[in-house]
Amino acid sequence: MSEKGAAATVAPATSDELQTVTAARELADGAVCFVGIGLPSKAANLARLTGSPDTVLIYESGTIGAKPTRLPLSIGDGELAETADSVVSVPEIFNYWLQAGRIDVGFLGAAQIDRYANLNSTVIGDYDDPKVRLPGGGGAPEIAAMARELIVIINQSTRSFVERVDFLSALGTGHEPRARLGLPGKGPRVVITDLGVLRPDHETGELVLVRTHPGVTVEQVREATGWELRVADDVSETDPPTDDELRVLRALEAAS
Amino acid sequence: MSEKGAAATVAPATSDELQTVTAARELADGAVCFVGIGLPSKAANLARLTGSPDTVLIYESGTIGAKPTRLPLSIGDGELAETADSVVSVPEIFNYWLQAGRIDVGFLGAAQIDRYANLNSTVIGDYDDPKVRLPGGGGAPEIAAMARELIVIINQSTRSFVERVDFLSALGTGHEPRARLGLPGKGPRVVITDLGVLRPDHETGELVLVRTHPGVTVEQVREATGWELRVADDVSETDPPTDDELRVLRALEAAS
Amino acid sequence: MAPVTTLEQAVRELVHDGDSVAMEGFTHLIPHAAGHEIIRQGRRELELIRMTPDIVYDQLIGAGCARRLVFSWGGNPGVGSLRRLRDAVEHEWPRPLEIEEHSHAGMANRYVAGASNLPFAVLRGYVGTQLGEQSEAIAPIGCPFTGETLTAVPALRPDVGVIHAQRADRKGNVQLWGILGAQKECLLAASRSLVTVEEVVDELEPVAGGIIIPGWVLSAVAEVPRGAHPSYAHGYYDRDNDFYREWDGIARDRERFTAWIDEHVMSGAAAR
Amino acid sequence: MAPVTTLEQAVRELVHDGDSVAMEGFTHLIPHAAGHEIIRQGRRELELIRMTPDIVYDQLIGAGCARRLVFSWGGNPGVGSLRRLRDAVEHEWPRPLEIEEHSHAGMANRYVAGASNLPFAVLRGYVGTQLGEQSEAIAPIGCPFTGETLTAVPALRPDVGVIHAQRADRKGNVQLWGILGAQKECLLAASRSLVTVEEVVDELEPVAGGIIIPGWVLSAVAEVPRGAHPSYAHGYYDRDNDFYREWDGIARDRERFTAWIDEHVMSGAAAR
Repeated sequence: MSEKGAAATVAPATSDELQTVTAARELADGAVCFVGIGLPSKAANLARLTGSPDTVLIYESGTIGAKPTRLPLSIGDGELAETADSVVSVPEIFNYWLQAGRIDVGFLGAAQIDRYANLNSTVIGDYDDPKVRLPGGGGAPEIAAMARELIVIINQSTRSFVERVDFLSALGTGHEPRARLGLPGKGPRVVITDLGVLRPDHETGELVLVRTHPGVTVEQVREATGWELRVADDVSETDPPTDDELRVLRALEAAS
Repeated sequence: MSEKGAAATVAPATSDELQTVTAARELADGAVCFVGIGLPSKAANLARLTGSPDTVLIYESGTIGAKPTRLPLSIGDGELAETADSVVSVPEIFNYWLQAGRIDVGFLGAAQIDRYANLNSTVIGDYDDPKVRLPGGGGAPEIAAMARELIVIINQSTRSFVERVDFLSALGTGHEPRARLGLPGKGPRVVITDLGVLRPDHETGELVLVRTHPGVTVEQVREATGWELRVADDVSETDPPTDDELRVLRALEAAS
Repeated sequence: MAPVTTLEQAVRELVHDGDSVAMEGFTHLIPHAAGHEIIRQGRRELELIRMTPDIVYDQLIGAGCARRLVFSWGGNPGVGSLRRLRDAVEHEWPRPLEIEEHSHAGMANRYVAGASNLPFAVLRGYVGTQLGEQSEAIAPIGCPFTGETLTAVPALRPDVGVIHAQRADRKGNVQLWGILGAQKECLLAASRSLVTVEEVVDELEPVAGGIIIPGWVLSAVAEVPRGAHPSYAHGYYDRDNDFYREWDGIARDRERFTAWIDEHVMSGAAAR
Repeated sequence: MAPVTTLEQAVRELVHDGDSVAMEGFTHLIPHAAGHEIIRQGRRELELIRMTPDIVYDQLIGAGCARRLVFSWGGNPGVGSLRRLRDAVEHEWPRPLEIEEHSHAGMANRYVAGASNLPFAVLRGYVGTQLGEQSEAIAPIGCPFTGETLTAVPALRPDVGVIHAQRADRKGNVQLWGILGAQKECLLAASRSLVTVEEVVDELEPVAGGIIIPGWVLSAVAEVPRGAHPSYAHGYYDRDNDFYREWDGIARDRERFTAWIDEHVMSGAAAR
């Protein structure tokens, strides 16, 4: 899709764009994605408009197979209903679609994450006397439990990457609790931050740094992590977004 | 609506028509009726087209506010969907509408009835080795339980009016079981047969003959009853169908 | 994306001897053609699941395909009995038929539970009846908050769900409208699913009161014009009420029934 | 038949101090005008119920109408925090706010149970989270058939349910389309119900993807053009994304918020 001679006009990727492109690349074509608004919505649409045209986007507002041409600000924008294959009620989307195990990939963000990718989007501080009252779990508790796998997108700092989350809003990779609770999915498959990419160790579920974004050192990632970060033997560098990826992404954003 | 000079052309009512007209007269205007196919559907539509234009017809096929111009043979005829205010799924009609207690009047038929208007539409003989396997309860168990009141329409003979039903498919007037089971409705308010009209005693729930159809004697009704029938002190006679009622009813049937 | 294939191929791949098969359509859109194909392919020992068995199951039962029937109302709507169903229950012809009987509300909620991946559904159901005495699939359940006792029924999770719909597009997205019954729930509750449609079109034009079931949750879609006959397809053809009345005579007699099946089903050309 | 009346009259008759009030609309069709009328009439001690509190509840909370909030996601969609909600929870301004927190799936199923006249709903929900520790409205329940443990939540039965819809006819039959959220369930779960609509028309033309809620289950219908603003009404006007962004600044400051309410709500003319 790159136009001849136009390449030079594409500005370098911002950190947000890099995360979005990295997330989009994680989606196999045909994957059924349960997406939230913001970066997940951008990433899933980018995937749909680049290499993975059969990516199915489901929003918790009840739109199945939405194909928005501009990015919605809210999860229930009219654009989603207009372009969807089907619009169903919110009870139905959670019961017949998410709970039924029809979702391949869920996207989640959070305010805090621990080494097993347990997520907190509820409160900072004590639940009954919070320092910061966050919006809350919304769809996350069941998305984390019922999607086959999850992509977590979160900015990395010692405030967000913590030894222990203040509140457990959505379950992470823990094999033991997942098995004990009889959950069908494996939880987070990848955590994409503004610094790099982490994946769970297959045995323990602990997050391991496997990639750094261009210009980021492993040391920087360690310093932005509130626990002693495990690092893969062969940390690679994220391929920067291609001009095509950036053009499609920016066109999506410009239309909003 | 009677046309001048046309009265003489109206043929006398058949027994079926008399039952239908009698049932239609039991409906207050604005009543929300859960109707089955056949006589109940005829009666509710007759009511809607004569004195009670705001009668709401709900069929268990999911049509709410159906206003058919011809009588459906089956409960899911296209005519019902085309003329309905709303068509919902079968799970919804049973959960959000019947179970939720939004039905004023349910209509039920049966193969057998006892003195407390308990109904059998399941088997004649033993359940595991039936003499006659009847179609079964269908919607009746929950209609009997959840509608505010019921109109039962059944032909009267010692085969149908029995001391004890072979199978309890739908609960009758019994105060004790209704209270014990916490049911909201009072059960059958009236039983309309081809011979007359019975209503439950307010105290005991036992059916009492209150009206005979024209030309039927109380003795005939007693003989067609498989238990010692209670008879009201002042048994009246059913007003025969008016010419208007018969014309509307026959027009409905002719259109089918 | 659901492969758009032939009915013969779809039934061969999806329906096996011994399967539990749910074919839904509440009076409307009953998948008769799919039932005939199952008879033609000689499937046996099926557990048939359907709220209203209707003619389609009368035929499957009479043809000896079924070991068991799960249902809530087994009559010929507006006409009377299902003669083959009765003969199987009353006289074990052509073979004994085990039955599991529910109310409509119970069956509808069992599909909802299946579509929702829950092991059971809760309703105010069966109260004051003897249905619970006949089945282990009806149990009391207490509310953990109020202590009130309600009724639980197990989820239906058929091996195969079959419905008929008006249209599909080439990706196998299915569109149906008019009376919707429990069709969507039936498909979503099943492990495998087959939808026959009146026609496959390039584009599914929106229809008021219509729903779309995405192709990617379905196993197969097959174009079968008039595939619901003698039931009807809203917007395509009316219910063949005369056939429903005639069926009473055909099904009343074992030989006449068998001759009808031979002529209209086994020959490959169902009465249309 | 639901009486078609004025918003002022409907709120006066249906919403009382101390009531539990559920106002639904999932991003789409949020009944903002009805919320403003409740503020204007000075209702107090309300239990507010809503999956996504959004600006409408930020305003009701900031105006001191609420004693308690039942919710599942309390943010400003696409923007960030609900500042008045946070100020009430974090600093008890203008008064303490008790909260009961659920997941979306839990709230949606609670409405379904309420609409179905069941005391509780069952879901695979909240597992592995700490939400259950915070609320008595989340309890384990065993399947009577498989023994499996699931989660039960109590039905929502609000005193009043409020939604906004596109149209009603003169009998009070209500039509809405686009994203439907849990609006129907909210109305049907409530003891009393109010629907504001963009317009009252003679005839409800069928709309693809639309549903109709019969007037006879509703308590009141009121015509309030732009009654969802800054949310949107599919087919009428778009979401006012700029206002959602601006709200963050308005709501961040107690005085600015109060001035805004005085100017745009108490004056009787909401910003449209």
